[in-house]
Amino acid sequence: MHHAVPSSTSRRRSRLVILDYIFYVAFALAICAFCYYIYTFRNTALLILPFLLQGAGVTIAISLISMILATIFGLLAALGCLSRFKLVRLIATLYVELVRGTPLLVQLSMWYFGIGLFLARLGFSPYATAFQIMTVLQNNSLVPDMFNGIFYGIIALSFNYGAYLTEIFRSGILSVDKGQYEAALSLGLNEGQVMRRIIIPQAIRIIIPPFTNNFITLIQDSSLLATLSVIELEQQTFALAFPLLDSNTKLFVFVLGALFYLIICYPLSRLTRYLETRMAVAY
Amino acid sequence: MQWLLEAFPAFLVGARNTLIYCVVSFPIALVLGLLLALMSNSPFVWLKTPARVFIEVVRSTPILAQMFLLYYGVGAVLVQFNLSSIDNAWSAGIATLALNYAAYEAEVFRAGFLSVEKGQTEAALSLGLTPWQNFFRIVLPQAIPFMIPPFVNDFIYMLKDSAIVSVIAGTELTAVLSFWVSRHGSNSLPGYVLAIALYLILSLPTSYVARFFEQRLRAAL
Amino acid sequence: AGGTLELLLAACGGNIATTPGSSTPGTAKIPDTGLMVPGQLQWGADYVDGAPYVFKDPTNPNNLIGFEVEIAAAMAKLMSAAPKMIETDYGKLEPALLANQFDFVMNGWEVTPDRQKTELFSDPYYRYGQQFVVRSDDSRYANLSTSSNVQLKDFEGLKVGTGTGFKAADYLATDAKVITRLYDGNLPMDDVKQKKIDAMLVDVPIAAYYVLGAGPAGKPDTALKPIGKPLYLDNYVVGINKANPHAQELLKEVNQAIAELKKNGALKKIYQEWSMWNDQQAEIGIS
Amino acid sequence: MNSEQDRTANASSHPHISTGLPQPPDLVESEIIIQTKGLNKYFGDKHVLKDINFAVRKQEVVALIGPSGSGKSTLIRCLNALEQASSGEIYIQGQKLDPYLPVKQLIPIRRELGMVFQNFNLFPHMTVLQNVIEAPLLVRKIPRDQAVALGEKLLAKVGLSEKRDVYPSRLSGGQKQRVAIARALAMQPRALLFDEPTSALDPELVGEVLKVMKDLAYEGSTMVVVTHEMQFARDVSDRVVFMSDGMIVEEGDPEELFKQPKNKRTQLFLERILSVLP
Amino acid sequence: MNSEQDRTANASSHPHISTGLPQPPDLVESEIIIQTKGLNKYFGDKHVLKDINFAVRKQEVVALIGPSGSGKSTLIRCLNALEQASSGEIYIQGQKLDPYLPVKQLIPIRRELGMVFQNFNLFPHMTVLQNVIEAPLLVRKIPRDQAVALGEKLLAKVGLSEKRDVYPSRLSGGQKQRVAIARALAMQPRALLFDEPTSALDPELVGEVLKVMKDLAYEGSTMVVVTHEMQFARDVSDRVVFMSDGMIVEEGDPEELFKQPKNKRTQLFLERILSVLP
Ligand SMILES: Nc1ncnc2c1ncn2[C@@H]1O[C@H](COP(=O)(O)OP(=O)(O)OP(=O)(O)O)[C@@H](O)[C@H]1O
Ligand SMILES: Nc1ncnc2c1ncn2[C@@H]1O[C@H](COP(=O)(O)OP(=O)(O)OP(=O)(O)O)[C@@H](O)[C@H]1O
Ligand SMILES: [Mg+2]
Ligand SMILES: [Mg+2]
Repeated sequence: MHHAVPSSTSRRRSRLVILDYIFYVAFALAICAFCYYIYTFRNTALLILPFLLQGAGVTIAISLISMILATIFGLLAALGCLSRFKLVRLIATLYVELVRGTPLLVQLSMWYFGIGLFLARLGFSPYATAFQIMTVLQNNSLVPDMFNGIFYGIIALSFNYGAYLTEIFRSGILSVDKGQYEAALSLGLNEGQVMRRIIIPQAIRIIIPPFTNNFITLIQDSSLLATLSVIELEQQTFALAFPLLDSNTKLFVFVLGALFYLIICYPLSRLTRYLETRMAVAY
Repeated sequence: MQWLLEAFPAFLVGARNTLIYCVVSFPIALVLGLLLALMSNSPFVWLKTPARVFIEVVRSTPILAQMFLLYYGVGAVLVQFNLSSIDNAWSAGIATLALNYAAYEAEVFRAGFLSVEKGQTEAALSLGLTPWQNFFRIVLPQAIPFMIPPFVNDFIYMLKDSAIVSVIAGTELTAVLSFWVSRHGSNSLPGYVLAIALYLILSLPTSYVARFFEQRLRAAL
Repeated sequence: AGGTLELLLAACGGNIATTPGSSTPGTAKIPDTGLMVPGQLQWGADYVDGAPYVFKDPTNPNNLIGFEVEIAAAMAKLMSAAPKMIETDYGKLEPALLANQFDFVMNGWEVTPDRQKTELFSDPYYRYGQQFVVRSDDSRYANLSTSSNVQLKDFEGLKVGTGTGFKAADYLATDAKVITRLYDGNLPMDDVKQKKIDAMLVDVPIAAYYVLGAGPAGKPDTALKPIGKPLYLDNYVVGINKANPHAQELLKEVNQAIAELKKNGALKKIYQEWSMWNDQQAEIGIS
Repeated sequence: MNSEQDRTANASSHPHISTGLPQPPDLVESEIIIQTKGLNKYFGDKHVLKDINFAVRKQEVVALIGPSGSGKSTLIRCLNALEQASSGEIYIQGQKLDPYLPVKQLIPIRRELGMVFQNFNLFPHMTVLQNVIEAPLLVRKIPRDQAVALGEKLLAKVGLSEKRDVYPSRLSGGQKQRVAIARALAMQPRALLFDEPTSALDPELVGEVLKVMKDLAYEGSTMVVVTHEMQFARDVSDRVVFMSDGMIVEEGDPEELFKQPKNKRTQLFLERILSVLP
Repeated sequence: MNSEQDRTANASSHPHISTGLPQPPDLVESEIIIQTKGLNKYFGDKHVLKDINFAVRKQEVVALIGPSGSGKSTLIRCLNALEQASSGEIYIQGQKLDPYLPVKQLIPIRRELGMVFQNFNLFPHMTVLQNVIEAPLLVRKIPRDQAVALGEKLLAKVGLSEKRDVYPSRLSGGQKQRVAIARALAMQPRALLFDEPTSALDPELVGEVLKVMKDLAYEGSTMVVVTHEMQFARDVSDRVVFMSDGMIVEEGDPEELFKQPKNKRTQLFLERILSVLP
């Protein structure tokens, strides 16, 4: 929308530039005020910081693993959607439509209480398995009580986000100029080589911004694992805030929790911008 | 199963409230988003930076925290002036949804405007159109078909996201669902099914209508 | 169900930090044959919005405290077992219990017709009621106290808040003229203070914690005051999965433990400590 | 019908573009429509226009030729304030085009010049007629029925009457470019600027656009044409200006310049472009 | 250095494209490289290629001309299995190109023909050299150092040695097209197919690409060129094929066909395209 506001004149600009300086001052003041706000609650902040850090750790771990799995699901389903075989296409489309059409909360319950219980009846328990493995490694105390919730939560999250990523990958792959396929095919590359060497490297550039957007929403959606009794950053914040009697302190705990999310998510959006410009080098 | 009949009217009211939250919040989010998109492309720092900061902070923090801040934070200030009655579940819910989604829509608008070729603006300006005429007559109409699918996505997200107002006593569909489920925990499945059906009834026509308009608008391009 | 799990946990029990309950001489030893994992009393509850039942100590968030934590510890001690709270989202306590993820639920649990189909219930360990809480400076209630007679119909046309899933929500729903507000998670103390609603109706222990200042960091909240005697009296019980193969044994042992705690004054001490002690407890045999 | 005729009479009596009887080019007045003095343009460090002095008289057809990257597009974009000149002066019909003017005050100067782009830049969300009448309605603020009449007249002029309700996506390249010309004419500009109007067209379609341009030239329109069609430049233009490396290297009568270019660079360029095969 | 020379010797001794001394065109053998028999192609209901019988001999240069939409692109895309013919037979170097073959078995036939596209279709995420050596590495599976040597030799041949590490976005159109030619040559195909290789280029840049093509023709490469450059068709091709409306209407010696076209449609087309001004 550089279109919408074309060549503004410098005379008018000089007048408005003064507003820029006023803004800088106001912005600095606002940041100072926020720091002072945190300072006034420093005792609470110091008391709860380790717990928020721990919650943030759980959130980051869950989101990271889920995103990796979701990428794999999404990539497979996207290739499925573009497959030559009707059955594969049908399955992939069904996956996308069903998963996108139902709320994540319901899917979480389905994985945990539906499939999870079914597998437990067959003798499979992720907690027990992990416990056993870690026992062999002499540190089973690392396996958290909520391991079952985390395990099925991650599966549900990645399965859900895989469906969204499928659409992103699919449109990214389709957005690569058809001429690129043709050029590669006419050089004698086979289909796998065309995908790997020509199409996907070009699609990545287009995929990155929506991909990171999804990553950010996944991080925030990971708080829904609360229904599987997983205590991550948001639940940790609640557990610390709700028993508090003073409303201002309580509000401060919420603000601090939100700040943690900001600290986790903001670098991701910076990273997107950085990657976007880096990838643009060739273009 | 029996209780479902009894609960059905409550579910309908919940669905209606969900719809009201979204139908009111979404247009506000669109207008604010447009404003933010215009601001963040401004050459002036005092317009651009607040918009960017708003967009980044709002996107990177949970909507629930924003809701608490608007409800209790603003409420604590308003109570000093005896105005806290205006800060209720409705106004706080709608404000939170609108502000939160404004940040997302701003990015959609930005991408939409970028998708319109620069030559269009040049042609309009060389014909003597003012920047505002160019924006509303040339750029915006061409960007809209491109923006409809993400808007619809976001609207459907919002139908589900409006559930967060249940933490401050909003009575939308999810709140109704959890009320009845907590009463009849052992056979809650029909409640879930009914809620999903109602959500689908709310979202499917939206995407259908949107697809229709998108196709009509695209037909010319 | 859970057979493998049991064996596995039993097999590698050495790695679990178990503190075998030292049987105190003088108190009757209660067997623990009903427990899924011998020597470990696993109970389900939600500590996230669980004050004052079970919650993070605001002065030291490392500790889980609450009156039910203390009851569970006392019960476990009688059974020479280690208490272990299994964190479970309140809305999912029921399915988790039915999936045998812990021995029993103890989280302000009441008997309901629905639950009776799938659960066994212990003898009551606390008799609770619903307490109205209003602003202290609200002139309408200036001359009312906890000994006054306050009824639901006194709030017709007014806004009354409570938590989603609370028993109070059901009672409020019985009078259509009362405008009901249901809050998920965060309770509406602030809303009362900020004059967004007129009153809240909550379980007595909750009012004791948030208004009377019963907790460890507690000091009475002077902005709020409880009014009227507790209404709609009901009992807190322990819920056990009927389908649990050891359900009957467990029920017997839990009842024995509760009876013992009633008898030896441990429960009374806990309730006094948490400002929850009142005349109603006599009705379930605590004196 | 009467009012229709009135409007037509009005339109043709408008002084900017004579739509009446063709006037022979020798009736050219010496009135100067476009003039630049010491025009310079930088993109960052890049000096793209170097001290350009350039003038176009009324009813003159100027062909602007030169190698790629020599600054031809930049020059005519500066005339239209689509680029801001870095220094120097531009006069359009005697008014100074100050790049620091607020946008509002640029508009009346901008509309004196009609621009036709290489890739047409038609508005894809409007029909052909809407494309043509959009600016008259919004900028000249003439009533809709008059605008429609004007639009139809102009479409007839470029031979596209039957396409008036079609969307641009349904047109061939040559048709699109003719609509673009009609759209520029609808503002009744003092002069038309063409930036390589045929180079995005299939070789077969070039002819139809050049024919319309030739008609306009014959009717006495003032035109500046950036072009690679040397034949058109030779046959139609009154003057050829050769640019290279941001400077006007040579200018003069087309016949002379093509036959005996004085400057070495001009010779080289003409050699390369006239004999495609090396 | 020694091994470097070895490799060069290897490459030029490869029979498909002679990179050695130029051979006069009259040494053409009669070996047929491309042949179609009764080729038909439908897009839906649209009959785009009608019963095409077409053959290209070794070291022959065939120019394919005709109006827009006549099916020229479709024909050469069918030869490369980028489109599936609806009926008829295609033989490449004697092997039958069955459109129903699995993709794997198409590959060896496909690589016999090198394709150069109108809009280049360079891989934007790879440097110039990577573009050229990608297919030799993946398909011919030659070692990387040999591929690099081959790539450098071909880039030198098209005059782009100094651009080897540049991304395509930094190249002019003419340079892009020359890279595309080098890329096709790197697979050492039996014949090269060009689809309007110069029509997306600025007029000045056309020359450099045509020069490279002319060199290839002189060295005895087999080529099929869809083109609007009539001068190139006349000067370089051994045979001109005129298509119209999906059919081969006329073919023959360039000089003859251009001077005295027999078919009415050919006449009309040549008239329109040779005299740009109406
Ligand atoms: N927006 C821009 N930013 C930086 N450099 C630019 C910009 N626009 C043009 N240039 C540079 O200015 C020079 C002149 O460009 P211009 O487009 O005017 O040339 P031209 O004569 O029109 O060439 P062509 O015949 O290829 O259209 C070129 O070197 C070009 O790279
Ligand atoms: N994928 C397709 N689907 C439907 N019709 C097509 C398709 N591709 C080409 N056509 C049609 O086939 C006909 C021949 O097209 P083709 O591109 O081969 O023509 P051409 O001779 O190469 O024209 P040009 O000189 O414009 O490139 C045209 O009428 C075109 O509209
Ligand atoms: Mg140009
Ligand atoms: Mg073609």
